[in-house]
Amino acid sequence: MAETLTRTGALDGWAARFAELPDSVALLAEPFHTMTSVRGETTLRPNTWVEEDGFDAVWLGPDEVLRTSPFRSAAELGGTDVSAQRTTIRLRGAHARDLLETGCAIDLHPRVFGAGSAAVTLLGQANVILLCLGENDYRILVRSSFAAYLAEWLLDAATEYRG
Amino acid sequence: MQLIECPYCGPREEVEFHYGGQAGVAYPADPAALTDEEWGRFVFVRANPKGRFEERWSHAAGCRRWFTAVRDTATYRFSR
Amino acid sequence: MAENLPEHPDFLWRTPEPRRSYDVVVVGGGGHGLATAHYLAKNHGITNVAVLEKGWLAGGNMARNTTLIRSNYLWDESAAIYEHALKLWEGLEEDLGYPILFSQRGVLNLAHTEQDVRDSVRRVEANRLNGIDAEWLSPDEVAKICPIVNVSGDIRYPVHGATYQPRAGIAKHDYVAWGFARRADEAGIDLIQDCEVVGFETDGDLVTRVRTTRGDIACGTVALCAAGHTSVLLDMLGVPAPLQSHPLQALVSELLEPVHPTIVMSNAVHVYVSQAHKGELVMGAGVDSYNGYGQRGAFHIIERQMAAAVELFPMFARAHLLRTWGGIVDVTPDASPIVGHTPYANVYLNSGWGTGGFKATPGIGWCLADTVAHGRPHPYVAPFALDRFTTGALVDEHGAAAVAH
Amino acid sequence: MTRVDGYGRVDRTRTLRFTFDGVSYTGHPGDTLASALLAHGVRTIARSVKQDRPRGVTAVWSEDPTGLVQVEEPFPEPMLLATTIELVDGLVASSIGGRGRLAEVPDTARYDRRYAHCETLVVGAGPAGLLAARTAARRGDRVVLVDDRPAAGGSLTGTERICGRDALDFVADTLAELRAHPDVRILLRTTAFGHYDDGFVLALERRTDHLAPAPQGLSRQRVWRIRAGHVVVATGAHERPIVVADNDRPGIMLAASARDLLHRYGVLAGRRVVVFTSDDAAYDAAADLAGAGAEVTLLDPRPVRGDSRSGDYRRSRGLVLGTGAGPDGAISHVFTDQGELPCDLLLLSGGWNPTSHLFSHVRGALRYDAELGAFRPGEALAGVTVVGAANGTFDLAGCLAEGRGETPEPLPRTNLVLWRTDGDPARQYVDLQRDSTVADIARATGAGLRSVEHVKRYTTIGTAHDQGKTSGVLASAITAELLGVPIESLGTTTFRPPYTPIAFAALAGRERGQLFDPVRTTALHAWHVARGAVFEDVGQWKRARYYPLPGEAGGTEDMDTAVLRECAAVRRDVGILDGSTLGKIEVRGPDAGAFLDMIYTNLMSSLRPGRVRYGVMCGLDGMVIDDGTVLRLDDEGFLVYTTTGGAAPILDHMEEWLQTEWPHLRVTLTSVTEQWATFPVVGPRSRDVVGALAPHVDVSAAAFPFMTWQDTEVDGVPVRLARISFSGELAWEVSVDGWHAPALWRRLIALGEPYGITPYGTETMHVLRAEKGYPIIGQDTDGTVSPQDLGMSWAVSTKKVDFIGKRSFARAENRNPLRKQLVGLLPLDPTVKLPEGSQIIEQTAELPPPPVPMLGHVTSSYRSAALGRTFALALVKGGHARIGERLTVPVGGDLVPVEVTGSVLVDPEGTRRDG
Ligand SMILES: Cc1cc2nc3c(=O)[nH]c(=O)nc-3n(C[C@H](O)[C@H](O)[C@H](O)COP(=O)(O)OP(=O)(O)OC[C@H]3O[C@@H](n4cnc5c(N)ncnc54)[C@H](O)[C@@H]3O)c2cc1C
Ligand SMILES: NC(=O)c1ccc[n+]([C@@H]2O[C@H](COP(=O)([O-])OP(=O)(O)OC[C@H]3O[C@@H](n4cnc5c(N)ncnc54)[C@H](O)[C@@H]3O)[C@@H](O)[C@H]2O)c1
Ligand SMILES: Cc1cc2nc3c(=O)[nH]c(=O)nc-3n(C[C@H](O)[C@H](O)[C@H](O)COP(=O)(O)O)c2cc1C
Ligand SMILES: [Zn+2]
Repeated sequence: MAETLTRTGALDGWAARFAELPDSVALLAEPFHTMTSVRGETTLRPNTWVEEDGFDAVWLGPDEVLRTSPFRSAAELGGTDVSAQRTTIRLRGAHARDLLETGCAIDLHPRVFGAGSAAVTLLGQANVILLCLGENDYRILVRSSFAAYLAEWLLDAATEYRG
Repeated sequence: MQLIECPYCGPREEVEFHYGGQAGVAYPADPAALTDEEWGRFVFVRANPKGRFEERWSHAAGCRRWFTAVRDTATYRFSR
Repeated sequence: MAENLPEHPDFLWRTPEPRRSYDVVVVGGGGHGLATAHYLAKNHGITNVAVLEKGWLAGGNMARNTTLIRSNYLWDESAAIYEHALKLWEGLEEDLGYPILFSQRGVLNLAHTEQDVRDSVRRVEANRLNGIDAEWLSPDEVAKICPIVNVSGDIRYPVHGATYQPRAGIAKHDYVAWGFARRADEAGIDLIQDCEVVGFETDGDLVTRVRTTRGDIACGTVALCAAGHTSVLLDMLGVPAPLQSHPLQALVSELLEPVHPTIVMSNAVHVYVSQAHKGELVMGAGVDSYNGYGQRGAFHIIERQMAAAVELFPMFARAHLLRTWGGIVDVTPDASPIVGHTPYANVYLNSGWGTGGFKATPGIGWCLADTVAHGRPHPYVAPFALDRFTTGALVDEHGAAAVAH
Repeated sequence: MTRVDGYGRVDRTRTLRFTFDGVSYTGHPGDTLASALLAHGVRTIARSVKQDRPRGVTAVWSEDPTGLVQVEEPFPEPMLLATTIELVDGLVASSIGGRGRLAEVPDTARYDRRYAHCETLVVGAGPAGLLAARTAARRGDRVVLVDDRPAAGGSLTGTERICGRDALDFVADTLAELRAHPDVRILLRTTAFGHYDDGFVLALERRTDHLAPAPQGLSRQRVWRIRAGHVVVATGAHERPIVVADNDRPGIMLAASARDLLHRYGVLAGRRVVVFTSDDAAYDAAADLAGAGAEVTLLDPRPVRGDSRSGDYRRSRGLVLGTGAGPDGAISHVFTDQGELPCDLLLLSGGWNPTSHLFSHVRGALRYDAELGAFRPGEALAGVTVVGAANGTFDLAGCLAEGRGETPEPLPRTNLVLWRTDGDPARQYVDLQRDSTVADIARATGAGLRSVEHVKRYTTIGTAHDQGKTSGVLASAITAELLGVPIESLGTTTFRPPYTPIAFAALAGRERGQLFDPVRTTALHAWHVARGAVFEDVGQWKRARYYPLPGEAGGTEDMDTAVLRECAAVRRDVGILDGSTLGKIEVRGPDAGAFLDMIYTNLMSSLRPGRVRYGVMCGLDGMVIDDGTVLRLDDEGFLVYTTTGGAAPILDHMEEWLQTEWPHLRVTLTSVTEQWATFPVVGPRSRDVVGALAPHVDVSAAAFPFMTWQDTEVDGVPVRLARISFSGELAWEVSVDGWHAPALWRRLIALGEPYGITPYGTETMHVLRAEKGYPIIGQDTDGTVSPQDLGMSWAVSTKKVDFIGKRSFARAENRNPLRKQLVGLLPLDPTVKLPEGSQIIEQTAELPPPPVPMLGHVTSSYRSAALGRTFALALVKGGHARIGERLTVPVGGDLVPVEVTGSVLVDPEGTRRDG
C-alpha cells in the first residue's frame, strides 16, 4: 500500500483563501483537536471554558462537558470520542468581534463574553460552540459537515474588512 | 422576537429554541387500559388557552435541555 | 390587472341591537360565519339568525389572509370540499352581486427536491382523477407561465418543476366578506359587532343561551366559526379538541407595475407570492412555532421569507416591504379542518382550517348551513368529524399545507 | 432658482449633476432629490395613482405622502421618496404614477445584518433623543443612538437656542461627548423600523447610497438587530395638514416642512406664500419664510393668536376653503372665506401627530388628547420610554427635560383643533397617495361602516407607502365627525412594522445564493466532486446521486445508463457508497436498553454486544417516523443509525422523551453523525475487499455472520466493520472517524480495483434497496404508514408491554383491512417505467369519469439491471391481499396495466446475503 492512512481536516484546502484575509479578521483552521463528550454533573460554571490538566473543558450544558486538546488522545481525555464531529476555526484580529456580530445574536461585549466564556449558539445558520480566548480572539467549533458553509460564510462576512 | 431565558444558559434568542407545547401531560401509566377515545385525547389534544400557559421549550441550538416555562399566549410575556 | 378598484354598493349592513333570542346563533363574523349566514338564508330560508362578532366584522383572519384560492388537495375528502368551494367561487360574484375581484390566474407549487417531485406528481394525478384541473410542469414550462421565477440551476434549491392549477386564483378578501355580509343583512340576519361571546348556558346536552358582552341571547342552534379562538369557546363548553392557535404572518410590498401574472408557492424555500389587483405583492410564509393569540409574529420569519423571495424572484430585490401583520390560525394534527357535531346536540363546530380556510369560505358556508338546517353533517364535511382522532382516520394534508396558503 | 443665500447647510461650494425626467439639473452635497428639484422650481414630480393628478412634495422627510419617484441610476429602484433620496452625482430619477417598476437586471449590491446589545437604545437624535442618550451614556450605559436622517439634531432648524447656545452647536457638542464614550454607538441614516418583544428593535442603516461611487466591499444597507434593556422612543412628531378642497396640488406643503427646506437646504419653496394654521408652530414658518424674502399671508381661524413669533408677514383671521391651479396643475391661488389670494405656496398646519409607531408596535396603547387633537402614548410600558414630541411634548424646553428624564410642566395649549374646512368633500383629499377624499369616507359611513378599520379598507386611506403618517388621524377624526361620535371611541388603525418601507434584499441580507441555506457535505465531498458526481439535495446535504462516466461523443452518461451500470456492478462485483450522512447517535447508560425498547417497535435490550439489529420507530400515533440499524457496543452502549433526514429530528425526539417523560432513566444521547464516516462496501466481492483491508479479521460467513460487527485497525487507525446489507448482497459497512475517511475511502477503492469496485450514489442505493423491498422512510412512507402497512409486523414486538405508538395500533383505523400497504408493481410492459407519484386504480381499459376511486400510489420506481425490466413499489389499499391482481396506473394519457407482487423482487430467498 503506497499510502498510509493520513488525516484530513474538514477545512484542508481553505488555507489559501483564509490567507487572503487581512490581519484584522484572521482565520485559521485548527484541525485535529481531540474532543470528547463527558456526561454527568459538572462543577464548571455555565457558559465558560477552563484550562484543565492538559485539556480545555467547555461547558455545553448542565450535564455535558466537552474536553478538547490538540495533543491528547480521546482515551486519555475520557468520554465519548467526538473529535471528528466538529472542526475548529480560530478567528482573531481587531475586527474579530465585529465580524461575529454580523451573525451571532449573543452579547459578545468583553464585559459579558470575555476570555473564558463559552456558548453553544448559532453563527449564521450554523450551530457552533464559541469560545472567547481573549480580546478579539475566538475559537469556533463547528460540525464538520457545516465547516465549508461556515468558512464560506466567514469569508463573505469579512468582505468589508478586505480594504 | 422573544428573548427566552434558558434556565441553564441564560437569555437567548427565540430562534435557538424548539417549542414543545403544553407542559405536564404525563404519558399514561397503562396505555393499553385506555379507551380509544382516551388514547386519542392523550395523543392529539393539548390545552390551547388564551392567557397563562405552562409550556415546554427545549434549548435546541444551545444546551439541548428541555424546560418548562410560563408564558402568556396573548401578550407573549414569560413570567419570570 | 384592474387599474381602479370598483365602486362599492351604497349600503353594506345595518348595525342592529341584539335581540333576546335567535333560531341560529353564529359565533364569529369572519368569512365562514358570514357565508354560513348567507347560505342559511339563501338555501334554507332560515333568517332568524344572528352573527356575533367580538370585534369589527371580518376583522380576524378574513382581514389578514393572502387570499389564495385553489382546490388541488391530495386526499379525496379535501379535494371534494375545496373543489365544491372553488365551483362556488366561480359563480360568487353573481350570487353576491358584488365585485369580489376573483381572478383565476393559476397557482404554481414549486418542487425543489426529488421528493417534492414525487409528492407533486402524486397530487397532480390524484387531482385529475378527482376531476380537478392539474398539471405537472417542467422548469421551462414554469418559466413560460411566470417568467420572473428563477429556474436556473444556480440557486441553492433549483426548481425541478411545479404543479399547476390554472383555475386557482385570488379574490379581494374584504369584498368577499362584505358581499356575504350585505346579502345576509338584506335577508334580515343581524350582524352584531363588538359582541363577544363569553359563556354558554346549558341544559343537559343543549346550549340554551349564549352569554355575550352585550347580554344573553337565547339560541336554537349554535354554529362556532371563531377560527383561531375556537379553543377559547370550546373551553367554555368543556369540550376538548385537538386545536392549537399559532401566529401566522403575511406582508405586502408597495404598489408595483404588473410583474407577477400568477401565484407561486414553494414549500421547500417557504414563501408564496401573488400580486394583488392594486399592484402590491402579497406574501406569506409559515406559522410561528409557538401558541399565540397576539395577531403578531416574530420578525425572523419575515426575514427568512424575504430571503426566499429574493432567491426565487431576483427581480424582487428592491421591492419594498410596506407592511407586515399577523393572524391567529387554529392548527390541527393532520392539517385538516374539524367540522361537525360536538357533544352538545345543538352546537356545531367549524374549526381547524389553519392556514388555508379562506379558499373554503363559500364551500364551508354552504355545507355548514346545510348541516345546521338538517341537523347532520353535510357529506362533504362528514370526514372531518372530531372523532377521527379517536379512530385514527386522519386526513393528513401536511403535504399540501406545509406552507401557509 | 429658489435657493436663498445665507440659509441652509448644503455645501454650495460643490455642484452635483443629476437628471430628472430626462432633464439635467444641479444640486449640492447635503441636498435631497426633492430639495434640489424645488431649488429649480420643479414642483410637480409625480402623478397620483387613481386620478392621475399632479403631485409635488408635501412634507420634507419620510412622512411625505406624495413625492414618490423611480430611481434609474446608479441602480433602478422603485417607489422612493424624493425627500429622502440624498443627492449624488449622476443620479437619474423619474416621476411615476403611484406604482413602481422593478429592475430587469439583478441587484449586485451587498446587504448584511449586524447584532448590537445595549442597555439603552435611543431612537431619534433630536433634542429629546440626544439628551436621553447623553443621560444614559453618563450613567455608564452602553448606548445605541439611531436617527434616520443624515445628521443629528432632529427637527431643530438652527434658529433655536439651547442652554444659551446655538442649537446646532449644542447638537455638535453633545454628539462629540457621546462619541467619546467607547460604548456609545451612533448610527445616522438608520431607521428603526420595527419594535418587537423584549427590547428588540430592527433598524436599517443606509451605508452607501449617499456616496458616489459606492465604496467596494461595504454593504449597501445593513439591518441592525438591536437588543436593548431599555428603549427610548424620541422620534418626534409629524405635522398634519388641515383638509381643504383641492389640497392635493403641487405647491401645497406642511408648514414645518417649508421651514425645514429653508433652514436645512436653503430652499425657499415659494415667493408668495399663504400659511393656513390653527396652531402656533406655523407662525415660525411664516416668520422665517418672510425673513428669507417671501411675501407671506397667514390665515388663522382663532380670534387671538397664541404666543408666537412675530415677523414680516400679514396675518388675518380666516379660513382657506380651496385652491386653484395654473396650467401646470400646481397651486396658483387659494380661496378663503374672505376671497381669493394668489400664491405659489400654501402651507397647512393643523397640529402634530406624535410619531409613536415604535411604541405602538409593542402594543402600547394610545390615548386621544383633545387639547392636542392627537393620539399620544397613553400608558407606561415596561422597558420603553417615550420622550419629546413623540410623547406629545411639543415645546423645546419640555423635550429637553424629558430627554433628561424629567417630567416637565405641560404648557397651556392655545391651538384650535381643526380637521377641515367647508368645501366639496369629493375634492378634499385625506390620503393624497391613495386619492382618497372626505367623500370616500362619507360613502363608507353611509354604507353602514362604523369602525375606522372598515373605513380604512373601504377607502384605502393609510395603506400607501407612508402608512397614513399624516392622514391616519385625519381619517379617524373625519369619520368621527361624520358619525357624530367622539374620536376617542374610534381610535386609530393599527401601527405595524415597518415604520418606513424596506427593500426585500436588505431583509434577505447575506442569505442569498449558496448562503441561502447551509450546504452540508461529507468528508469525501472533494472526492465526489473530482469524480464528477452529480449531486442531489437531501435536506441540507449534498449527496452524490450517481457518477456518470464519460460517454460516447465526448458527453457523459445519462442518469439511467449510469445507474444501471452502477447497479449491475454492485450485484456482479462490488460497489462502494458514501453513507456518511446517516444520522448516528450514541445511546449510553445503564438504562440504554430499556430506553430503546420504548423508542423502537422491536426489542433492543436483548441485543448482545457485537450484534446489529434493524429497528423501526413510530410516533405516538403509530405511524413510522424512522428506521435504521442499531449496534450494541457494550453493556451500556448502543450506536443508533437514523436516516439522513432523521438525524436531527430523531435525536430531538429521543431527547424529548428522555428528558420530559423518563428523566429517571440513566441514559445520555450524543450525536456522532460526523464523528463516523460510513461506507457500505457491497456485492459478491465485498468479502475480498474487506478482507484485504483488514487482513487480521476473519471475514468468512461463519466467523463474521450477518448482523454482527467487529472493530479492527488499519494502519493503527480504528475501523469498524459491520455486516449490514441494504441491498440483499453480501456487504459490510466500514466506519472510520471523519479525519481518516478520505484516506480509508481511497484505500478501499485501491484495494477494490482488482475486483472492479464501483463507487455508486444514492440513486443506485435506492434501486438496490427497492429491488429487495426495503422502504425509504419519507419516500415509501408519508407519515400515514404503520409498520404493519410496510409488511414489517415482524419488527413490532408483541412481547413488550409498551413502546411509543403501540397503543395506536389497536385503534379501529389501524385494523382496517383496506389500509394502504406496501407492495411491488410490475408493469406488464417491462420497458415502461411508472413515474413516481402515479396513482393506481382498479383495472380498466378506459378511464371512468371523475371522481375515479384511487387505490394508492407509486412510491418508488426504477429500471432494474438485475431484473432486466422496470419495477415499482407502491402503497395500495389492501395491497397484501391483492398480490397477483392486475391494476391500472394512469400515466399522462395512457393507462398502464400492472401486476401487484410482493415487495421483494430480487433474491426473495435471501441467498445472496452471505455471498
Ligand atoms: C396571514 C394569513 C394568511 C392566510 N392565507 C390564506 C390563503 O392564502 N388562503 C386561504 O385559503 N387561507 C388563508 N389563511 C387562512 C384563512 O384566513 C382562515 O382559515 C379563515 O379566514 C378562517 O375562517 P374565518 O374567515 O371565519 O376566520 P376569521 O375571520 O378569523 O373569523 C373568526 C371570527 O370570530 C371572531 N370571534 C372569535 N372569538 C369570538 C367570540 N368569543 N365571540 C364573538 N366572536 C368571536 C373573531 O373576532 C373573528 O372575526 C390565512 C390566514 C392568515 C392569518
Ligand atoms: N411647536 C410645536 O408645536 C412643535 C411640534 C412638534 C415638535 N416641535 C419641536 O420639534 C422638536 C422635537 O424634538 P424631539 O427630539 O422630540 O424630536 P425631533 O423631531 O427633533 O427628532 C426626532 C428625530 O427622530 C428621527 N426619527 C423618527 N422616527 C425615527 C425612526 N423610526 N428611526 C430613526 N429615526 C427616527 C427623526 O428623523 C428626527 O431626526 C422640538 O424642538 C420641538 O419644539 C415643535
Ligand atoms: C391581500 C391583502 C392586501 C393588503 N394590501 C395592503 C396594502 O396595500 N397596504 C397596506 O397598508 N396594507 C395592506 N394590507 C394589510 C392591512 O393593512 C392590514 O395589515 C391587515 O388587514 C391586518 O390588519 P391589522 O394590521 O390592522 O391588524 C393587505 C392585506 C391583505 C390581506
Ligand atoms: Zn440552554
